[in-house]
Amino acid sequence: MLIANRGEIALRVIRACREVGVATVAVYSDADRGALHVLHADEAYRLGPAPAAESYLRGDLILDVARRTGADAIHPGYGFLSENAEFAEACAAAGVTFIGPPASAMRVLGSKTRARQAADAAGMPRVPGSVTGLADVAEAVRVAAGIGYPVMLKAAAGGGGKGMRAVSRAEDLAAAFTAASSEAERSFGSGEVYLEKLVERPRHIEIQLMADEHGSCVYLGERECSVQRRHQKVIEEAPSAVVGEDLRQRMGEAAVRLALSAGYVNAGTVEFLVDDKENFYFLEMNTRLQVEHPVTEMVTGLDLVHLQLRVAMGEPLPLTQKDVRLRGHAIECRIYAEDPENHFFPSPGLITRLIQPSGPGIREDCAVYEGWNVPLDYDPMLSKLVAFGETREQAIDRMLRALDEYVIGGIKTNIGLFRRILMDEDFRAARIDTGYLERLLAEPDAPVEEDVPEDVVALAAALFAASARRETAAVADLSEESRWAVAGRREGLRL
Amino acid sequence: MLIANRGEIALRVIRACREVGVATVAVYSDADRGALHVLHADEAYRLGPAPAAESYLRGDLILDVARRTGADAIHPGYGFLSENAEFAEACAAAGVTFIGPPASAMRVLGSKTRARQAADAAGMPRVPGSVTGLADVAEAVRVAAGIGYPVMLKAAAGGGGKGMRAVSRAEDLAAAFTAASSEAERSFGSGEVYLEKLVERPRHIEIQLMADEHGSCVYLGERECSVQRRHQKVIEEAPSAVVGEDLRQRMGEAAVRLALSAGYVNAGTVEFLVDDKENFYFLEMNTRLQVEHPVTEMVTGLDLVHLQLRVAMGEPLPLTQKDVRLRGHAIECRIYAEDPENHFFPSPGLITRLIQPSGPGIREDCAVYEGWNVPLDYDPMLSKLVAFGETREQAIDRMLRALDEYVIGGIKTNIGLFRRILMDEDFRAARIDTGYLERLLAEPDAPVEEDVPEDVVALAAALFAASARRETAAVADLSEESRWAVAGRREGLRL
Amino acid sequence: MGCGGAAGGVASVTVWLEVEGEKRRVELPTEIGGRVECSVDGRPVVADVRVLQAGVMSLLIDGRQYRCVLDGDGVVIGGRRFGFEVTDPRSLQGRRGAGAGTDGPRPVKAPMPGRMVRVLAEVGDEVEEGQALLVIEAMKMQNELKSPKTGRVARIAVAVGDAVGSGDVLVVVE
Amino acid sequence: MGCGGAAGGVASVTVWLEVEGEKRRVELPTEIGGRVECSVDGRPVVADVRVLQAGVMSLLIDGRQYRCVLDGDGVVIGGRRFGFEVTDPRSLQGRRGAGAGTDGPRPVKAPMPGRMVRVLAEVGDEVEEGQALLVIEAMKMQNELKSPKTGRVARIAVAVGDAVGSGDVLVVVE
Repeated sequence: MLIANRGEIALRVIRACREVGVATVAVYSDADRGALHVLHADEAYRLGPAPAAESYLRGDLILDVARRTGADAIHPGYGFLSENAEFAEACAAAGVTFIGPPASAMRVLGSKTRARQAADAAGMPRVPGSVTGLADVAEAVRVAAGIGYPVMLKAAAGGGGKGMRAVSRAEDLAAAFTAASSEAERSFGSGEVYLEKLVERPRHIEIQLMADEHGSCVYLGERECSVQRRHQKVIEEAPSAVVGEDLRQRMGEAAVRLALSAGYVNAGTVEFLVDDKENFYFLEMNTRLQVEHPVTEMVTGLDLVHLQLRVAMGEPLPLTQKDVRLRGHAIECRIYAEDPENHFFPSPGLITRLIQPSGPGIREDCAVYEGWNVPLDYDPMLSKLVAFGETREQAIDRMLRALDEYVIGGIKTNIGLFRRILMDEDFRAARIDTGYLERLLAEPDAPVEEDVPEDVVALAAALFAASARRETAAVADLSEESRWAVAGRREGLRL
Repeated sequence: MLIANRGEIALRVIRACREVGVATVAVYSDADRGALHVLHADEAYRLGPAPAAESYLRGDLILDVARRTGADAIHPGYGFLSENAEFAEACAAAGVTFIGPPASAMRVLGSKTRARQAADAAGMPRVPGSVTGLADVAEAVRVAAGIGYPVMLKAAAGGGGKGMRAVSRAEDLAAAFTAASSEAERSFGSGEVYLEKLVERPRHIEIQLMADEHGSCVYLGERECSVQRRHQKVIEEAPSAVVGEDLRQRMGEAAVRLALSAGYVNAGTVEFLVDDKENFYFLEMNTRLQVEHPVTEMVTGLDLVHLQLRVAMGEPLPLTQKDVRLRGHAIECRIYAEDPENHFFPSPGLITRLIQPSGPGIREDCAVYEGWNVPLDYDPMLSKLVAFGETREQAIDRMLRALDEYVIGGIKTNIGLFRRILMDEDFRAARIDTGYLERLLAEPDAPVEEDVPEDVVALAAALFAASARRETAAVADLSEESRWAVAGRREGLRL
Repeated sequence: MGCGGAAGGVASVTVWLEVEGEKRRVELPTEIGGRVECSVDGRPVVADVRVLQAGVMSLLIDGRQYRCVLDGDGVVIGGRRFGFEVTDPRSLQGRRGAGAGTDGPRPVKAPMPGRMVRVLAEVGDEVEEGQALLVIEAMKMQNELKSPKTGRVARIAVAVGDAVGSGDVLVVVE
Repeated sequence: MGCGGAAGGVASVTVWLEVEGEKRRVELPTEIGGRVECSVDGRPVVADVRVLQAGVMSLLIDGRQYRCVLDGDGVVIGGRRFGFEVTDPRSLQGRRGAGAGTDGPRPVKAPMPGRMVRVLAEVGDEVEEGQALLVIEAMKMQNELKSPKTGRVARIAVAVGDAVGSGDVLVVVE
């Protein structure tokens, strides 16, 4: 098995392969020779320089490695080539199993506008609006008038909030259309834009699917991902606090219908907006394993990557819908190298200290270590911290406990932000929607109850400072092992 | 809450307290000032010198700390004072809640002979034999003749295999009686010995109970702990591969009857021997939280320490028997500082390197860290590594994956032994009984398939050696942080 | 940092710090480990000090336990990070007062390591305070860097495609 | 360990080792990092070497990846520990041949740190090979230490209650 990815997801797939006795081939860029996914693989091959376009996005080089090593399958992870239908086809042509849906299903469900047509055909509710891309401003004005303001313009090929504009008045539509279209063109190489009614204070709730090649498809409950910043998920949980058994079944069955209609196979996620009246609207489908899949694993007891591997080998799903039993509550925090106190600037660099939480109910999918130099070339995610509890409250409190244990030194992280969210009254009461976090961040950060006396801080700082000075002169008589240790650090961790 | 223990269980309880917002008071001996349970507590107080008799067994000192800090409850963990009825009474007299059963229930169920009487009264099957201690050899001969050989002599106050003797012929009984009785006298201060029929190739299977003050008691499934060395559990799992729904219910209900009959409250475990015909025999009851409780937590989704705290505060159990749903399979390995290749000699000392496993399905309850000096004064357990899987096979394979990731440098550990057991055909087929591990260890260790070429080992060793030498001269121009780091190491981790 | 005799004849070290913007003076004995008698701004503090790992320390003060972790120029206690700086009292006057105000040339520094993806001004341009001068990219995020004052671009030290380190001076506005 | 010129004019270092009882000779270039050309007992090996942390190294050889972790006098690869010792060829002859055989005085060393709980012999006692001489306790476990040969107890270096370190000589039998 070749893992065409990096970071925590590459390591997560490598671990799953090891558990089922499958040998693993890692690939890496120049920035990642010392990455954990390389350290845990059986074989590893260089792709190219650090930029993704010259390494992890080079499907041709990756297939070369697969041929050279005799790998008979490729797991794409998420991001990079995971939703690239051409790459899936190239794998098929090379006789290598692509762990994911067939290229045909990816094509149907990967484009937002084509997926909306498929959703309509599958009788799935969606937000009123245009099904196809808008030809021009005039069509936009017509469609908007039909469904009523406020509306949202979105890039057909989009993602990550790029090419999106909310419009609340007809007179603003023309300018917004032009801006969204040109941003979409710049970001995705396609200026195609569509329009739909703006759902107010929507929750982002998604259904995890798993389908086999034999026409069987199950839904594995939902995840709520309403805590977002700039349309990027920050906290995910399963189940959603507002989804009952009935709504879950209706959303799940709608998602399964869509997948079956497109001949979908393997893991996939159907994203919905849910309003405060339990109406749900199709948003899009992600034709891959998602970042937040662990919360589903915690509440279902299943391992989605193991299931992916079995399905990819042509096995039937080992469970039916009624075998899927949810239990407890799980929350995931995406630990990023970014500075919440300074405009969320990314913070790559050397991790000088890493103290990781563990114990009951805690899972960490992490791909960094003390001494790792977080490269500036990729996504800033360092780790996914997941807490399980019998109830949502217990999961939240457990996560807070784990965050208190966590120390990542040398770079800035968003750990403090999670502490703030998890202690926020609205979050704890599950009064969240996709605008929740931006509203919270607009408020002044209420000063945390001061439980570390100033004198203790001063004393600790002085002790550290004094010790550093005191030992300056005393470094000569080190033991062999210490010398080795020091040398490793001093040399930027190279011999 | 005062935690009257050390090591992983103290940390585990501290974490649970933090999760429910309860402030924690740790106590420590001189050997443990730098222990993790101290580092995670809100307050910490010294008890005395390293030997347990002068620190963790000093109930008077512990109650002093409780009074001084205003702690209103004490969690005893396992071992030390956890099954000491006098200490439980002293707590009650001091107005401090003891997190465990009332002293009266502890007295009834703590003595093996008294517990056997209670078991008889509760109509629980037990191995045929004497209910009370044997007066003399003559009585032993009489009882043994009645039930038939082979028989087992056991210390009434015993545990850990001390004071036990298997006897297969009448002519050996007198000598064995004398030996067992004197060993029991030496070990437990009481020479009382009883006798029961020897169950051949029994499995050790136990039922986890949780009872509240309001007369409600549930069983939380079983654990199988048949993999033992010298009567010490080495691997535990839940559920047992040989316990079906019917047997589980019968054992569970018998255990609940016993607990209710003795007015039992809080967490407890009823241990059984199970023969190959699904007959189960009462063995003893542990009136405390057990080392292996995490496997039950993994398959029930419950947190036993949270439940302990709620029950101790007088709350009713938040669940009934039909709410207890088992899912998946969990395995625990007790990672010990001992050398399996050298008579299992204990291996205390400095941990110079610690690389811990993590990721999907892995939980670690660990109380050591890189730089910790494992004291020679206590139990050699370093960590409990727990793996969860959808099936027993997946849990085993996941554990093997995690063991491969685990590196503990500086001291010897039994990690390699687990690898051997988990790859053993009999273990994987669940053909285990309490004699299984001793039989496995009596066999020569089949050479592991050699997948690290000798030249690679030599090269790695040479690279490490050469680097250590090369950097000797280059230590002078260290950065401030490195100097600090080095100083910490060189000084045995003291300023 | 100075060294001298403290009360009671025990040799001591004085550490001057700025912690979260506050100036502090801490007196420590020269021998540290176990029970130590210190003072912070003259207030006596008795602490039991134990280093667990390099940069990880447990402090026990009046029974309270504090896990203290060194993180570069900060210390993490109870999940919060407190920045600190060791100051030398002799040079303190000189450092004070600099940096504030809008007079004189002002640098635009890289707030993070990254690559320059756009340079929006040229040397000699008149720019407004808050006007975007550069766009830097790291970890798939682009960030605009703005002019710290109204003035004239005196120097541009980078070009599109350059890799820059945190704190590098990219532009000077005068 | 020696230093000299290797083939191709690149300076090299020679490391003599004993790995799991086997003598090995490894030639390394003096500059290590990235791709290095080495030889083991004369066989050429090309490896891509990367140190991740002090004592943790990734080796790539013919595409195979090995995680190597230094553990005192051993290296852990693929979950197995291989003991090694750096040997100096000039002193090797002297070391060989010592230690074996039953002639001469033989020490009983502590196999682990612990406390002496029983001393079962006295100086001058005639003892059999395998006879228990001492009982040492650590971590709640007691272990008997036995005589390595039949002979006479020449020296007892410990008393009940003493703490001993791993490798300490406790008794000498001659």
